[in-house]
Amino acid sequence: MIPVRISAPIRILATLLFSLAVSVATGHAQENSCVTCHGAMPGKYGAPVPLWKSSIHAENNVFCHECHGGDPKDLGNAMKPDRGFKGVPKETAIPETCGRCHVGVLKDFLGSAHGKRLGSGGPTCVTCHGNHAVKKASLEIINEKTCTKCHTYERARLMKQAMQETEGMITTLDARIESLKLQGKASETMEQGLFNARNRFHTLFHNVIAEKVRSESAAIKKDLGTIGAQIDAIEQAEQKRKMVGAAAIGGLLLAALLFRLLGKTYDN
Amino acid sequence: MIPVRISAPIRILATLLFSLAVSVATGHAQENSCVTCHGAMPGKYGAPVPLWKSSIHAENNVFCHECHGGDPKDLGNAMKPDRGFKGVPKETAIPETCGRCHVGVLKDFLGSAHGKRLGSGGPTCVTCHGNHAVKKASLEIINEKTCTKCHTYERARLMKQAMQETEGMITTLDARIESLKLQGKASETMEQGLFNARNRFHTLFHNVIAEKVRSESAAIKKDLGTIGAQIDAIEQAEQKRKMVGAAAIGGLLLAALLFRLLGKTYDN
Amino acid sequence: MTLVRKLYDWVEVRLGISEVIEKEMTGYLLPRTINNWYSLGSVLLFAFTLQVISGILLLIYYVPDADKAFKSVSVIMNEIPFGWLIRLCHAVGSNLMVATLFLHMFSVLFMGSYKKPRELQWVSGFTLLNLVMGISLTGYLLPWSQLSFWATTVATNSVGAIPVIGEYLVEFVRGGKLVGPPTLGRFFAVHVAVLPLVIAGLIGAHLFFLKRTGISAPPTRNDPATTTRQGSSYHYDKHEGGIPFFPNFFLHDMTSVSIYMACLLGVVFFSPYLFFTPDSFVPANPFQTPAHIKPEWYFLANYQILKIFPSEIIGLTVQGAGMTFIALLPFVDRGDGRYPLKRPLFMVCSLGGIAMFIALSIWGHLS
Amino acid sequence: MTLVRKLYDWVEVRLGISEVIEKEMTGYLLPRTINNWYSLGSVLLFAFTLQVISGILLLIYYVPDADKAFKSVSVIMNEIPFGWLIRLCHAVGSNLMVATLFLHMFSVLFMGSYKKPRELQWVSGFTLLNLVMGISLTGYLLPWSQLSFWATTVATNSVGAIPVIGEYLVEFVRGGKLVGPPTLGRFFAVHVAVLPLVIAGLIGAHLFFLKRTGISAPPTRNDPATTTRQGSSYHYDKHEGGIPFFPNFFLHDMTSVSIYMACLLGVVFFSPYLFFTPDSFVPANPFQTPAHIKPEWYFLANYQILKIFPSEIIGLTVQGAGMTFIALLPFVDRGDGRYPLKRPLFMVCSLGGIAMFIALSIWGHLS
Repeated sequence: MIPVRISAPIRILATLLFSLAVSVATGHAQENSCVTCHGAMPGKYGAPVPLWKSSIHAENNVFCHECHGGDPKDLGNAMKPDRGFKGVPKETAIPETCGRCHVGVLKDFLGSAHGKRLGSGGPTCVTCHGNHAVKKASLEIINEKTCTKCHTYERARLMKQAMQETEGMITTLDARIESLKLQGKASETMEQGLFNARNRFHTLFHNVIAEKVRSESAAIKKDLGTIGAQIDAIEQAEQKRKMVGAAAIGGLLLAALLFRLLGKTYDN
Repeated sequence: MIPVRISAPIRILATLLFSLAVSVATGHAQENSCVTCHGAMPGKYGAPVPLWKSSIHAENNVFCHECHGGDPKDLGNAMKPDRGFKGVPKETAIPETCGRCHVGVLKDFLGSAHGKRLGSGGPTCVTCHGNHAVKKASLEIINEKTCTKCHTYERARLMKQAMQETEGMITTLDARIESLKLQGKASETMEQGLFNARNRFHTLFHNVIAEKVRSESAAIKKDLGTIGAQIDAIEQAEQKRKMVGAAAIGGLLLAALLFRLLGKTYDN
Repeated sequence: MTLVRKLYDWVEVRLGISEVIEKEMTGYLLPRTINNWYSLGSVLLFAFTLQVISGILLLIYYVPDADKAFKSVSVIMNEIPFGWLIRLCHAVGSNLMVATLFLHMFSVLFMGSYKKPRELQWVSGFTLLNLVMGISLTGYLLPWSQLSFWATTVATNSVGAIPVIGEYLVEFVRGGKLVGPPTLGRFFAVHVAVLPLVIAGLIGAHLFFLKRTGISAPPTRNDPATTTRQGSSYHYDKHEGGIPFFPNFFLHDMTSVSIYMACLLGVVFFSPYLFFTPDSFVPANPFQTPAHIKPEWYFLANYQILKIFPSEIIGLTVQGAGMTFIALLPFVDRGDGRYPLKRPLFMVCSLGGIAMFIALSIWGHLS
Repeated sequence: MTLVRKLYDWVEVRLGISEVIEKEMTGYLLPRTINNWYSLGSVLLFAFTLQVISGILLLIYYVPDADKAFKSVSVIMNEIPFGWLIRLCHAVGSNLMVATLFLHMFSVLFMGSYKKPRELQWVSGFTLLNLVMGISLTGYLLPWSQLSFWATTVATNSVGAIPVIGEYLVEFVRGGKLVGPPTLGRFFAVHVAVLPLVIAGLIGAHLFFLKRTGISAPPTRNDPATTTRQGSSYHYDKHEGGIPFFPNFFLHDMTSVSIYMACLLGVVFFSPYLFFTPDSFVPANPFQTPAHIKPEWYFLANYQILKIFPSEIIGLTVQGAGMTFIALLPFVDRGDGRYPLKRPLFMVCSLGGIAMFIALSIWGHLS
């Protein structure tokens, strides 16, 4: 169920799903002139194609022109500026380019210590997420190798630790809710709760203040705990039913035995 | 069913119904300081009260202050200008005063030959409709006595004639649809058609161009004829059913007779 | 030896079907003096079957949900081919069935057929009358019209007058404090499944009692003052020398059924709205109580009784007492004679009772 | 003389109830050699009753409308007190009932009880099996889940392969070109009213045949080579010197019923999703065909037959021929002997047939 006030992440999700649906429906998934031409080129002009193909963008049918502009449907004029072609974005334009879709993240990033150094040595989106081979965001992106490109790993480690447990809880709860759902249990409110908690958690990733990450993570974990308790309650009810059921079955088998014995006495 | 694009007459109707509902619900129908004070006054200060009480405005809970302004809830300050009291509207302000509620009619009137002479000898709303004792608008308002106050009756008569038949058709169709409805027949589309035709018809009243009235009336009558034909079709189907029913009943009574006779032969 | 004959013989060898036919049809003898009132039972069986069939057809398009019920009935009446016919047959049929039940009861009453040994037939029959009135009441709600909604509100309200459990009972029946969507679900299940099953079962019992006792002979002025059966042993009324059920009385039954069906179609085609008020065609609106909500005609007497007594509980008690008296009539009226003209007290009470019922109904209708 | 005794005597005088009890209960004798397979009939009666009761309870909250059906089932499973229990009993019960019907049929098959004079029992019983499969199929659609929707689409599709009338028939069954809201209305009416009535009627006929012929004795190695009944006259199998139905065999029946009920609750409580796939908990979506839609296990053989033949019409013909053969088995297999070990050809065919049915089902499940 979609809440009445639609938050940015949901809007993005909806757009993604819609474009996915449209692409699948029209069936032109990976065919466009960018891929056709560049795929055949050697060296640096052809290199992005296989990288993109392995990316989460390709998986969700986000194509070259969505970052680089241009007209993928018109081979001859694909890269004309009057068709909106932008080429390689300047370093300072990178967050804006990604932020066209990732609206909420852009805001978080620009407000963070990272974002405030944009253009003066600070990282851009691609510094951590890579460009063409962009992967699904996960905690793995926070690692010593990446972070120490610019500064020490100490604070990043603390943040990662604070978030790791939450990430695990979300994954576990997600699986548990899914399994309840496949048993026909009413899971809408729990799903909604988890969805909200996950969104709240995701905004933490671009906010690079260790203390805030720690305190927010704690609050989110509390919410997740509530959801976990609801699932526990359902599972406990199920256990209780099993016990009552076992008693009922025992009673019936006893009755069967008694009927049988009584029957024997009559037969003789 | 309310159409998606809400036209002015419907908006007014809705407002009227809503204020009616609110007034009835809050139960303060005819009690307010205007009526309390003026009702007790002799002569011209008290005269409007009984007139208003007999009006369609009173019937629909449209009170003094809705034309004259002021605060009917505060006896001491009811007529202070800072409470919005306006007193008697100037002649040229009359259409605007009535038009605050009768939005569509104001537009029609101002565009008509009548409205264009506002302030230069032309009639205002109250010339034909009266002021305090305002009645439900009907074709009766167009009559020799009223019209000849300013000009000859000739053209007005033509217009009235052209409209009279339509008015009659609308009234008849309304009754016929209502009776179908009370028999559980699906009458939504016919009701909607009649509602549209009636609105179109009502806009004619303040447009005083005889030719337009005649041609528009003809078009409206055609629409009404279509609705009448639909009702006829339903009534004819009903007649046809009756005939089939009569045949079935006849057959059953004949069968009863035959069974009886056959039974007699066995009994003997 | 024709094919049919061959088939008959084949079945006969396996099931001894001729014995069954002899026992239930040609060898099942009825008194020679039997009259047409006796065919009302078959008419009622036919009427019930008609309700079941038309009801099943309505099930295809009817939606038992407060949002959709009224619209679905309107679709049945206006859009589904012959939907109007099926729906009217069902609605009119329920009224005619109740009327026929009254006639059936009156004939049994005046012929004294409820007397020993047929007390159980009377009790089961009277219970059936009440169940049929109950299935009519529950069916009344289903179109979810103003009439449905408010008539059900009134009807379920009176249950609340029962002391102690009344309030709880009303809430159980309605599935909530007020008539609402849960009430529709409950009434639907009771109307389409519970009551049809109970009624069918009780019809079975009623017929079983009839077949075990044998049918009564109509009373005559010359009946002996004492019944032939005073003893304490079981005896089946064979009516030796009587007419066979099949084909003789079966043809009487068919005559009556044809006339019943003609009456039903007469109303359906020529006065289809006899049992509908304009409120039947306005969707239910819990916020707008219509001015004159009346129950169906067969509940008018009960309704008026509730109204004339100062408190509902007294009204309910009077009704309960009256119903109990009628139900237990065979145990109260134990005299031997059955011929009505020889039983002045009985005649005065019965005719008086019926007149009072009619008067109360008319009063209820007009008030 | 106690009160109960007095009441019994009172009823006895009026209905001669002792005669009925004697005939149907204590004096209804069964062969001494009777075995527990014979109690499957009573188990099935019980199972059917359980389906009727749980079905009526589900009617209160279930809404047969495409917009509301799935949600209403979810409400029953999650919010209504004991709704889950009632719904699971109904869903699991339908599967166990079909399984028990198969067992009942196999026992009749191997004991040769279908033979003269009991051909009609076999035919009515086999028809009942098919009707119960039909009522399961129609009930399958009602939750309006992905599984419901697509399984019904597949099932109704195959009807279209019938020559000439096929296409018209599919449209009639679906109430439109595709499975949709009108299909739900139709299946609902058939599931809750038409088929229960037809099944109840046919159960009545099945029992009537049983009571008229008398029950068969289990065959033994020492049975005479010819049956005792070659003649052309009707004869009731009395089993003189046998055990009475009540209380003796009734207690056998109760034992079997208790065990059946224990199995039912075992699945309901310990493997409630045995007969559900994840698609049962996703609302129907006509625009998204799920990957692996399989019919219920008892239709898997039919499904596989349709799949292995190059054209649907051939598959349907093969199925029809097979079904007709089984239905008419008593008229094909007319030999006298009933003891299975003395009938090698019969044994090979029956066991082969059952093995093929199981193999096809497994193949259908895995493919």
